[in-house]
This record gives sequence, structure tokens and C-alpha cells, in this order.
Amino acid sequence: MKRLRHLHIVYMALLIVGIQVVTSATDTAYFLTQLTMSAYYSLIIIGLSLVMGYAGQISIGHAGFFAIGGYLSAFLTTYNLLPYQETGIVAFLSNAGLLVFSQDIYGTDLLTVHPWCAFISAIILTTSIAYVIGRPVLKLKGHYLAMATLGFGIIIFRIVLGSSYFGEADGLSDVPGFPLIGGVEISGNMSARIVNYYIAWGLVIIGMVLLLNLVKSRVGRALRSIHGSEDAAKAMGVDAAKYKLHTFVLSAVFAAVAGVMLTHYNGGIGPSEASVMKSVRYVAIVAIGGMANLWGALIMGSVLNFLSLRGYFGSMDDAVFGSILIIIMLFAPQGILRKGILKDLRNKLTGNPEVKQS
Amino acid sequence: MAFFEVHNLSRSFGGLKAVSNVSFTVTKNTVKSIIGPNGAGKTTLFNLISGFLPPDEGSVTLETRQLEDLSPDKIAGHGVSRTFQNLKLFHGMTALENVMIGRHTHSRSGFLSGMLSLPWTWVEEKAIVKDSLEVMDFFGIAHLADSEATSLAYGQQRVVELARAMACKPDLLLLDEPAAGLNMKETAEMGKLICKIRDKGVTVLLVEHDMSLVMNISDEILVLSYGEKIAEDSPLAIQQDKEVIRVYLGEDDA
Amino acid sequence: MTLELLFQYLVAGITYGIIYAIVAIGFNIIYNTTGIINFAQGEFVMLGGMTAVTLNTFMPVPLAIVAAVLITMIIGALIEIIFIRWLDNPTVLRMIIITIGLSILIREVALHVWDEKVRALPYFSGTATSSISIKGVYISPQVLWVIGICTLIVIILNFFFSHTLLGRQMRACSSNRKAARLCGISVQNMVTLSFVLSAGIGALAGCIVSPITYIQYDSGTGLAIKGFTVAILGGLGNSMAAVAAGLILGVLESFSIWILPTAYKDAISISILLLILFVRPGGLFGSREALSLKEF
Amino acid sequence: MRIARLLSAAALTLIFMFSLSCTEKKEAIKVGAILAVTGPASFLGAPEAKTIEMLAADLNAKGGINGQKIELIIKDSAANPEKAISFAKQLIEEDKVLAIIGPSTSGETMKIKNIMEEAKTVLLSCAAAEVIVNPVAKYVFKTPQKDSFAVKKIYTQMKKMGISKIGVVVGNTGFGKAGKAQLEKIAPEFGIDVLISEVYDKKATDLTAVVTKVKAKNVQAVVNWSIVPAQSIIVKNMKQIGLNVPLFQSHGFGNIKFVQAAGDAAEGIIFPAGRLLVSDVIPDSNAQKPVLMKYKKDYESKYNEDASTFGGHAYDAFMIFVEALKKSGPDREKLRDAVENMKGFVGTGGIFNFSAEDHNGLDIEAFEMLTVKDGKFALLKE
Repeated sequence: MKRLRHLHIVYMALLIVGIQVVTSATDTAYFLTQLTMSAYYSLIIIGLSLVMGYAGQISIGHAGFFAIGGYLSAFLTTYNLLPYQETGIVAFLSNAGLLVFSQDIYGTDLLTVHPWCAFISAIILTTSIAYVIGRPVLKLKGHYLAMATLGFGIIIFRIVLGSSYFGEADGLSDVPGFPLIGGVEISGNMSARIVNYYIAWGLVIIGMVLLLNLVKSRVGRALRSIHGSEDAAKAMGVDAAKYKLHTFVLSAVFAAVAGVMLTHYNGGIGPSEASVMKSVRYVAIVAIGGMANLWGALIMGSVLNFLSLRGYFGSMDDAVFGSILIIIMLFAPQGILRKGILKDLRNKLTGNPEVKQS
Repeated sequence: MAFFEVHNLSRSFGGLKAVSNVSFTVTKNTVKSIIGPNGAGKTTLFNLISGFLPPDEGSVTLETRQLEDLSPDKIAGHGVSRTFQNLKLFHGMTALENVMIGRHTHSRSGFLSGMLSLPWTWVEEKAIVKDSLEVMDFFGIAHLADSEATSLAYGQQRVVELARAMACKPDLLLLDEPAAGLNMKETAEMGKLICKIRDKGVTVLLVEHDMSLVMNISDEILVLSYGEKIAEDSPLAIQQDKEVIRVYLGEDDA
Repeated sequence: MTLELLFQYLVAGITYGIIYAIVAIGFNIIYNTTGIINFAQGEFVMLGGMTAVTLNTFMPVPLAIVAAVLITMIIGALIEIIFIRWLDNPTVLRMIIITIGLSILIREVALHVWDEKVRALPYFSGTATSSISIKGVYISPQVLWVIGICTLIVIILNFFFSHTLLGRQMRACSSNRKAARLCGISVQNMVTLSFVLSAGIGALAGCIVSPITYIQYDSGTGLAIKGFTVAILGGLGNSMAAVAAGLILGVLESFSIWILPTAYKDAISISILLLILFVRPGGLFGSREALSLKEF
Repeated sequence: MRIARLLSAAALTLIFMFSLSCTEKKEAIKVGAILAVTGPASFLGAPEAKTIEMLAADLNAKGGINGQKIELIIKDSAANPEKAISFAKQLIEEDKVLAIIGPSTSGETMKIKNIMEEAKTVLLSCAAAEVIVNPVAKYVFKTPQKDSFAVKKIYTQMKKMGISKIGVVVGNTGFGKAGKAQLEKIAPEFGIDVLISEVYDKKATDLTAVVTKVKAKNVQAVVNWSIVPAQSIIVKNMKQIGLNVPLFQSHGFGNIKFVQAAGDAAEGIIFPAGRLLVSDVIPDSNAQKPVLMKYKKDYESKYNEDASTFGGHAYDAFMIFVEALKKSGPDREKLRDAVENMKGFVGTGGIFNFSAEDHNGLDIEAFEMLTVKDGKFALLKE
């Protein structure tokens, strides 16, 4: 099992390198821009796949976590602290080396929080919010859970749309690059495109390895047991509430990391990233990939987001996602990227009774 | 002090007293059965002991540990394992994986170590597989390890559930109608398995309708009627008990 | 704050509340017969309003409303027959996703059938500016229309469910599907009927509120979320509780504007919902016991 | 193995798509447009897209510019900034467009501003916010009139009417946000007190509670800065609760249908606007009149709906592009210079005089103060 799992990762890495080589050779490297963006979206989607497929919980509010990460990071790295330079806390932060001086393209001096510092704050905030929200929310079931997560998403959406700190309807712009080691940074500069492509997909690979490991571990087994029969899992000593909560928080962190990184890559974030439609779209992609199927979620997440960002769906973007959602849920509720899908379809078409499906 | 003691346990739903003031003890390394007509409160009593329902009042003690306020998973952690009347196997998992869940309380790899796949978790995982296979072997189902649990024959599923409960290495095992739905031959097998479990040093608390099974393997029998304890004695004595015959055998001629 | 202002807020709150309640009742009708929350409920409201406005260009308002309600009812029936009827014991998660998908699809179809523009029916009586003044509190006659018709709907529904054979059959399906089937009730037809009924109520609501609120291809989503909030707040499946919860939420929202910036209105109403769900997972008027009996 | 097969299938699909996109035509001059044709800002994007489609078709029917046809590539961003970013990069690098028209909203424009600067490509934004051109970015221009001029027009009128205490209500769109900021900033210059300012949801269905709140402050006038339908709802709600003070609307007001629908309620509303809405009542001597009349006639006959100010912004953006292109030829750098040096261009929004300091090119005279009289727009009599 283990070797196979890692073999897939190697295939994936080869594919990633292959695409870069092919596009660079054919002078079509611009495709990497959307591939990079879809990599970050895939990061949320594999996290959500863990929650929906393995912990069996629906979350129609995951865009909210993405937005918390993205917005907080954007706010901290763009809010100019220069006027408060002398005040105690700012001076302290400045001395601690947590702030950076810079100039924007018009030559204005800026004093902002260091991106790493902003990143860590964003992750801490997301984790805390996910804990506080998750504890009561995950006690709910079925429609009530759906409503509560949807409600959480709407609250976040309303806050970013209503608060002048978050730029209201315009969102935040001019977010600087995110410096990594050796002068490399996450940013949308066209010159740094290939590097950024590898950073993004590197993150996805790391995320994928972590989650695949988790799923195969004792925790993953416990999660599947909760999904299989919550009562029996409890009787075997599995703390179902805790496991659900931790999974929820973990996936929130994945969403927040994606939010922070994509915001730095795009140089800004707008309220549409927090909208209900975005959350629904993530749910849709997980459903299409097959609930408990990280690879399916990853492939669908990157392909569909890529197509959408390329604008191939034109004005029918939402309609495409809506239709896919219905078709998949009607005909292949286990997703399309899995074993036996063809057989199932054949059975459906020839009218054979469905083999036991959960 | 008794090995396992239930004291004055009560629970009502609305106005209905499902379990009222039930007290009893179980001696270590024995099989105790709980019988009674349908609706007597047997399953409710099990749910109260295993933490799936909070009791209105009363206490549950295993050796020195108070269990009545704990959640099911905590109670399992304290060495009380159970099976369910209508099988609750984990669908989508193999028989082996089902049994491996039984080892949950005896292993500790968590989210972080699992994600990072730290070397010590590999060792732990190997041990879990080995222990689980041993338990399956003990019940004679090792050959079913890789079959999907919920697609097995009904009788086999019962045994897998038993193996899963035993993988916890419990001090006290609660069996909720383990022979329900089994034919005579399988019921007899089940009786043997339960005796084997007791011989391993596990104390068994059993709810069962099948009188032949109960009479064969029990060391003591407790009779419930309308949520109240009406008798508690050895199998022979229970068979003679007038009250029991009146409320139970006399009315329920199944 | 003067007494007049207080009442003015109250009137605004009741107007919101009654609109939410009527959408919530649509949710409940379907929920009661099927156990499904139809996330596309808001789209029925939108379809009703949009169709009526279009029809109004060549027929008088009352006729347009009747026709629009009928058309939406047919659409409701078609949706049930095409998408829901043949599913064999679907999970809650699957149904949530399907109806969300339907909602998106209907909205997008509406965008391409009509366009992105805002529409409205004319006021039923008087003009946009006419208002009735009672001791310094101003009420638009359309608000009275809304309150009147909604009250009527609630009364008729109550009568229907408790005093007619059909209504009783539908209720039987909700309390025990198997028993209902054994009694010779066609559960599937009852489910279709519940979609028809809730589509009709939604459409009617869309028509009567459109002069006040206007209607647009994506009006449904917002209304659905509010309606859903109210349905949950009242306890799923309980229509009278939904009316009460709707009024409570509407009035709370209206007064929240008095104190806080309007931009956070939705955030406030949903926070209230979440808080109530955390404390009383069965909703304001639902009992915990009833919740645990519902199968999820 | 299954996953390996899937991955390789995905790879093949991608390569196939790459090869498809490599086969491109030459010759025509490409211009990109990123507009919110659908989604929450479709009230902007839809008329904008229709307008430039119409203009491009007309132009090509007449043989294009200097013998070259225009190829217009419209991308629907649905007001999503991340899509605007993706599309901007696509248009610049893959389609190698000469310039980009749009985006429709300020938020999207701000997100792609840096991209345009980096790629040295002209952006002709149709969004309102002043931050787009202030401070000036070398390659970024915008066609809608500045909010500050609209605000100044309104305040000047208020001074004339002796109003000094006002309430401000705005919708939660980028437009409303920018308007609120300007209203609050400029008020002291005119000695006007903003007693209350409220933001409401752009999809709000009933604003009674908001206007009730404003009424409680005893204001002398109300300024509303929003889009349809809220701008019409507020009119009705004010009258319904008996708040009978003058109502000023933004230059985003001006859909005659809603004025008609609102009936008497709309009477007396005062608002600044470009001359497009009153093209039939402005004197023939006005230089803009022929342009306005033609655009209005063309648009209305082609699409069977009223021309709007927003479509006008796209008209201006497209025609400025065409005008500059005639001078510069297909070269991004020269095109930029041509736009920046353009003087006296007559558009729907006013007469544009660009300079290195002013990338909007309109002055306060671009606005007229209008009012509603007998269900029609009319020039406000002094």
C-alpha cells in the first residue's frame, strides 16, 4: 500500500514537471498562470474532501476559511502603520523585526506587517475560529449542519463586504509578494511564473502526502469508522466529536493556507472569494471527484478550476457547475473518478438493480 | 467490593420509566445474563451502562472507576466493550479493518504523527495488524480478514463484531443479543465462543432472548420486567422462580 | 426614539417577517412529506414573480398572477418527477447537493431566458407612494396586501392539512411513510403534490411582494436563505412556528438596523440563528426529543 | 495504476488544449475586454458588453481602422477579481491584445492595475472609483466621471437651496463605497454636516427601516448613492414613511423605467448625470448632442432596451481606443502616448482632455444637474 501511495505522488510530480517542460518548449507557458491558481484551489478541495468524505460532514462554508486567511494576510501586509510608528505596540513590533518598510509603485512609504508574520497570524486566527465554530456546529446533523456551515460562510461574507478595513465591495489590492528562502517569492510577476508554478504544486504535493498518510493512519481508520457507524465507533473508544472537530480544523487550515498564498499570488482578494457560490463550488468539486477520494478531488479540483479560470465556460460558469452537480449526484453519487464507475453506469442503463450503495 | 456494580440506575422517557432503580453486581470472570420480556428495558440498561444514554440517577462502577457520567468512547477506554443488537459493522471497511478499530484505545498515533507518518507509527500499525489478526484467529475468522465486512454472511458478521469488541481487550464485555438472527447451529457456536471469551478472563454481561443459550452459559441471571429487577439468581433457581415464570415465561411463550 | 418610530420599525419588521415566513412554509411543506429541504425553494418565488411580470405585458395583473402560479406549479411538478421521484432512498447529503444544484441551474436558466434586469409588478392598489397613516405610522397598502394574502395562505393551508382528505393523506406520509403506503396512499403522488403546492405558494409570494421588493433572476437565493433560516429557527416542518419565527426574525432585523450599520443585517440574523441552534438544536419551537426521532 | 492512467489522461487533455490554442489567426487588431456580463455587477457589464460588441461590429462593417479589422475578445469575469486577474494575464500574453477595456468594477480594476503596469498595456477602465487614476498609473485610464465632481455638483446645488444637514445612504457596492467616502470627505468644504451615513445591502428589498433611522435625525435632505433596484426602493420608502425632504441621487441614477414605475414618488429627485440621459432636451448647440443621439438611437434600436450611462462608459472607452489607434497604429507604447495626449475627444460622458496628470480627462462640466419632471428627466432650472 505504502509504496503504491508514494508511487502516485511520483507520477504526479512527473506530470507537473512534464507540463512545465512542454509548455515552456511550445511557448505556451502562460497556461501555468491558471494552473498555479487552480493548484491553490485544489488545496482547499482536498481539505474539504477529508471533511466530507472521511468525516462525513458537509460544510457549505469553506470559502469563509479561505477568505479569513486571504483577507487577514492581505490586510496586515497592506495596512500602512507608518502614522502609528511611534505608538507603543507598533514600535515594539517594529523593533522585534515583524514589520517591513517598503514603497509602493507610486513611491509612497509603507510600514506593514511582514508577510510571514501575517501568514502565521492568519493561520492562528483560522484555527481558533474553526475550533470555536466547529465545536457547537459539528454537534448538528443533516440539514441543521448544512444550514449552520452555510450561515458561517454568509457571516464571513457579510463581514468582509461590510467592513471598510477589508475594502468593502472592492476588496484589498496591492498585496506584496510572499518571500520564501533565497529571494524566491510568491507573486504574480510574469517573470516568476515558473517558480510560482512549482511552489504552488509543491504545496499541493505536500498537502496530498500529508492527507494520504493521515487517511491510511490510525486516525484515518477511525474517521472511516465514524462514517461507517458512529455508534459502533464510539463503543470502540473513538472520540467521534474530537475527530470530527480536528478534521474540520485541519481542513480549515488547508483552506486558509490556500487563501493566504493565492492572495499573495494574485496581489489581492475580493469579496467574491467568500461568497456562498464559491463554497458551493468546492462542495460540487468534492462530490464530483468522489467523496472519500482524495485523488478524485485533486484531479477534479485542478481541472475544473483551470477550465473555469481560463474562461472556457464563459458566462455559463455557474450553470456548468450546477449541471455537473446535479448530473453527478443523480447518476454517480459516489463520484466519477473511481473503480467500477463504468460498470455502475452500464447497470443503470440496462436497468439492473443497483448494487448496494451507501 | 464487587468487580462491576450497578447501583440504583434509573432512566425515564417522558412519563415512561424504562429502567427504574436497578441494582446488581457482576463477579469477575463470570457470565451474567439479563433477560426479560420485550420492552423490559434490557437494551436501555445496556445503553446506560455503555454511556449512549445518560442515566437520570444511579451509579455504574467498574472496579474503582465511576462510569455513569462518561461518554461512550471514554467508557470504552476504561475497558468496557460492547456489541449491538442489530449489527453495526463499519461499511466500506474490510473485516480486518473493522477489528483493527477495536485496537483504537490501545494505540495513540494522532493527527500530526499520522500526517507525518513518523517511524514509530509504522511500528504501532504493524502491532495493530498483528494483534487484530490474532484476535480473528482466536475466533476462527482469520481467513475472512480481507473481505468487506458488510458483505459477509450474517453469522460471520456477528463473529466479526465479537472479534472487534474483543480486540479492545476489555475487562467487561456487553453482548446485546449476540444470537439474534442465528440458526441453531450458529447459536451453539456462539455459546462456545462466549465461554471461550470468559475463559480468557473477560467478564461478560449478556442480553439474550434465546433461553437455551442463556441457561447453558450463564453463571447468573437477572430478570427485568417493566424496567424493574424482579429476580437475580443462578440459572437453575431462575427456572424455578414463580414470579419469573409468571411475568416472563408465562406471558411470553415464544 | 419616539413611539411612532418604534411602530415604524415594527411595521417594517412585520413586512420582512411575513415574507420570510411564507418562503419558510414552502420549505416545510416539502420537508414534511419527503424529509428533503428543497434549496431551490427561493427559485420558485423568483420564477413566480418573473413570470407574472412577463405575462402582465399582455394580460391584467390578477390573471397574470394566476397564470404565473400555475406555470410555476407545473415547473415544481416537473422538477419532482425528473429529479427526485426515481431516487431510491437518497442520503440527506445527496439531496442537499441536488437541490443546491437545481437552484443554481434554475437561476442561470432564468438569467438567459430573461436577463439581468430588475422587474416588478405594479402596485395592486394605489401607487408606489400612497401610504396609509395611522397616528404618524405610515404603511404602504401593498404591505397590507402582503400581510392579508399571507395570512390567508396560512389559514387555508391549516384548513387543508387538518380538514381535507388530501391534506390528511399528505400529513400521514410525513408521520409514517410505510404506514401511509400500507393504507393505500400513493406516497409518490403526495410528494409530487407537495412540490406543486410549495411551488405555488412560493410563486404567489413572489407575485405579491414584487411591487415592494422587485424581482431579479437571482432574488431567489437571498430569500431562500432567509426562509431556510426561519424554517430552522421555528423547527423544521412546523408551519405555524415558522410564521412566529419569521415575525421574530423580521422584527429583530428591523430593530438591528436602528442600532447597528445595515451592512451587517444578514450577519446578525444568521448569528442569532446559529446561537439558537447551538443552545436548542431543534429550533425555537422544536423539541429535542422530536429531533432525535427524525432520521438523518 | 488507475490513478496513473487518470493522470496521464489529464496530461493528454492538457497537451491537446495547448495545441488547439496554438493555432491562431493573424492580421486583425486584437482588443480585450473584461466585463462583469453576468453576476452581481451585471447591471454594469451587460450594457457595456453589448455596447462594445455593437461598436466593433459597426467599425468592422465599415472596413476597420486603416484597413485593419478589430477583433474584440470579451471575457465575462462575473465581477470575480481572481477571474479578472486570470483574464488580464491571458489577454495580454496569449491573445497579445493591444489594450484592455474594463473591468466594470473598481475592485477588479485595482487588482489588475499592477499587471497592466508590468505588461505595459493600456487599460481603459469602465469603473468609477477615483483611486483608479489617483495616483496616476502610467497605463491605466478610466472613462466614468469622477465621483468627487458629482459630489461637488450636488453640494453646490444644496448650498443654493440652503441645505446644510444631510443624511447619506449608500448600497454596499464599490460604487456606493466610493460615493460615501467622497460625500463625507468633501462635505466640510461646503459647510455641510453629514448627520448620518448608512450602508445597506445592494439587494435590499425594503429600506423602510433605513429611512426611518434617517428620519429620526431630522435631516434637510437625503443623498442616496446606489444602483437599481435600491435607488428606486428608497424613493418609495421615503414617501411611504413621510420623509418629505429633497432626495439627491448619484450619477448612477437614471433608468427611466424606474422613474416611470415609481410614478409621483420620483418627482423632484435631483441628481448629477452625464448628458446621455437628457440627450433630447439639451440644446443643439452642445457639442455632445450628435454623439449622444447617435449612440442612444443605435443602441436602442439594436437591443430594444434603454441606453444607460454604463453602456456609455464602455462607448467612451472603445471610441477612445479607436481614436488613439488611428493615430498610433498597433503598438502598445505608442497607443498609450496617443491616449494620454488626446484632447477634446467628445464622448457620452463629456469632453475628454487627457494629460500625464489626468487619466480621466473629464472635468466638472461633464455633469449636468437633472431632475425628474412629469415622469421624465429634465435639466434642473437654476
